[in-house]
Amino acid sequence: MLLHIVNKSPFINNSLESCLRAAKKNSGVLFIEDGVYGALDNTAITPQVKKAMKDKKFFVLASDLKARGVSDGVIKGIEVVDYGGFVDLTTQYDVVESWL
Amino acid sequence: MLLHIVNKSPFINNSLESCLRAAKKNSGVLFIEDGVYGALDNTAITPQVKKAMKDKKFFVLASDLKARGVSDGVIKGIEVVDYGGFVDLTTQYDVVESWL
Amino acid sequence: MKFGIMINEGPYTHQASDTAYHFTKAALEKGHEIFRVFFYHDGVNNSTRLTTPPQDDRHIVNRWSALAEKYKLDMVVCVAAAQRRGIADADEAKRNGKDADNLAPTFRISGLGQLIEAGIQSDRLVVFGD
Amino acid sequence: MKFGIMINEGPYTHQASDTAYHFTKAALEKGHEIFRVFFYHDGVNNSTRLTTPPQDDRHIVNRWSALAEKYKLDMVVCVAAAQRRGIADADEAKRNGKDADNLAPTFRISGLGQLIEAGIQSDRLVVFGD
Amino acid sequence: MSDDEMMQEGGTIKKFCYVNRKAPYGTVYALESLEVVLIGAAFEQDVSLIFMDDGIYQLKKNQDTSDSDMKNFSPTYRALEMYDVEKLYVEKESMEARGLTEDDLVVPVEVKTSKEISELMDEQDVVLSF
Amino acid sequence: MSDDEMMQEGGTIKKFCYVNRKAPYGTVYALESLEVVLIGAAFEQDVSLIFMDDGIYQLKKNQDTSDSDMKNFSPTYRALEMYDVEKLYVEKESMEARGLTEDDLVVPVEVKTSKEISELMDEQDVVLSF
Repeated sequence: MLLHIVNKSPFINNSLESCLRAAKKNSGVLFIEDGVYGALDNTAITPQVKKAMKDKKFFVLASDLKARGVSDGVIKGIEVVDYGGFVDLTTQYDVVESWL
Repeated sequence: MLLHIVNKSPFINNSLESCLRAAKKNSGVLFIEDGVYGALDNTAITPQVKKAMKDKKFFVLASDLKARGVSDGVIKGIEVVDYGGFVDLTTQYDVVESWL
Repeated sequence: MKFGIMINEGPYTHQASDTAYHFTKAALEKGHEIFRVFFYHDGVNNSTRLTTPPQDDRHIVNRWSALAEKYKLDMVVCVAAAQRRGIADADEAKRNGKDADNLAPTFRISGLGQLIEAGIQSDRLVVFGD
Repeated sequence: MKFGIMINEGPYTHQASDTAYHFTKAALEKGHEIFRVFFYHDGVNNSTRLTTPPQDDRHIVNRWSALAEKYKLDMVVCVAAAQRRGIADADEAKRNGKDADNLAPTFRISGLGQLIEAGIQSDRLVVFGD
Repeated sequence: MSDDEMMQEGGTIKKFCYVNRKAPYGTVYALESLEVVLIGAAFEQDVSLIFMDDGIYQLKKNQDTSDSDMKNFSPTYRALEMYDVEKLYVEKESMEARGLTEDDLVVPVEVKTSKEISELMDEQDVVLSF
Repeated sequence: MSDDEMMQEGGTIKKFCYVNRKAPYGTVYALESLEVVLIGAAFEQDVSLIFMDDGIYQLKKNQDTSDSDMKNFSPTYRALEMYDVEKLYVEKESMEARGLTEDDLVVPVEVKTSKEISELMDEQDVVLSF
């Protein structure tokens, strides 16, 4: 099973959209860098992510949320991980795909 | 009056969309680099561009179309210019804004 | 007319430097004046003389240098952006305690004020980037 | 587990090199092995010793070098990508007729085969870029 | 040059507009754009800053890079006033798409619709976009 | 390592997948990605190429860089077969959004839906995305 990494803002770039189109049921999606804006509640993107959460597991990198001042706004159900957690995820899933 | 330059593919990046939101009536829009895909007919983006063509003038850089093998597909009414024409446009409009 | 040119991306990775080159050349050939070419962000990477592209590809750095020589262009590399990215002339290298420098001839390192000045003095400032 | 790390963007301009650094450090601290760190595309710009960032900012190149020394990391810079962007060690500089080189210690220049090998030999290849 | 330009203390005053469309930290554009604004302030031009798209995130409160080892430059926006850079505009549509309000931002801004932003852009002499 | 991996001539064979999502020429990723594929071919792995989003434009017929002074690398895709790189997949949804058909492409490809692409990605051992 794949871990998908999304590092682009979903407001600017289509990589989250493409990732969700190609991500299988039960795969993981990790938001890092400017991708963390995709993990936020009450945005124009939120409905797409909430829909995808029904059959995929979502994660977001804590330090990138904190740097951007958005730690408080994460959608309930998305797991916040630190770099150690990021490393663990890459071992728990079989393959890592970065949506650059 | 502004000349807006769009150099990003509209399939990937929102810069054309933002440009069109902020471009005044009668302003110019020039597609260069990967932006030239926005000048093509029969794509998912075409309707937005055709709508904007009603009150704005559109241009596209010839050599960037040619490099990408899409010279034949340009929407009718978009003017194809070479680098000399690009220079002329920047003199004909008062200010140049690049939507990076 | 008098143009200011700003280049914000490095060579090869983004097309910005190519487009800026062809634009600048076309403007000069039409008799326009180029007040200054200013390299900022990764654009500073256009100014290293250590570049060695494949034989069958364009040499972006040398191409700028040739244009600058032909038309006496003022090509300015932002010092702050250059320091972050490892671009240095002999003076900068000495000042920062480095054992080598890499700035190509025809480029000079200076401050951001040179960009603002280009904006003020030019009739048009055209920005090329990503 | 054994990790291969690929870095595709230069320092400061994109966060990729920062993220890769923190990931690599965290993996090492958890006892994982890093088979290789491979620098490609603009990622090669992480390996110049001429970088002098502002005093109040991180030094991305030196940070990689320190990590490499502590954990004996194999940090490989792609030769083709390096040539396009003006990154050279003493051998490369000599071979290309350059009067200077800029590769920082702890990095080595080699071919793309080293990336494929990292893909084959590592349990996970993690790519950081733009 | 447009009719709007005035002369003051022997120099030209132009309307400079900085359009900020990129998020902070993921790329360096926001930080290096701010450096241009600060240097530009010394030239006593008529400066406006527009924040649209992800550029609005540059002004988000509570930025904290202590776990990222990057430079937190958000306090600098609060210092702009001291440099007489006081015209900060935020696009309403971009703010709404992100679920943000003026209360979320580190500085007072004027919220403008796309249409108002387009009028504002059209009055400028120089537009620098990042 | 997954159960799918086999041993041949004493070496591991892994399923390598290159995901190409970027247009040619605007950035160097397409060209440098192709260089990885060509070098990788010598390692005799099980290679698949996926083209989706703007990556499909890499395969567009009639590319002609004679006015751009850039290297036209599109003929190389036709040479991939000689390197035993024969599994080229194109995402149907991306092709349709661009109004393209298989006839527009320089090489024969297999068109797959997003769902089929996702199955294919899930079978891989190493995914390199550009």
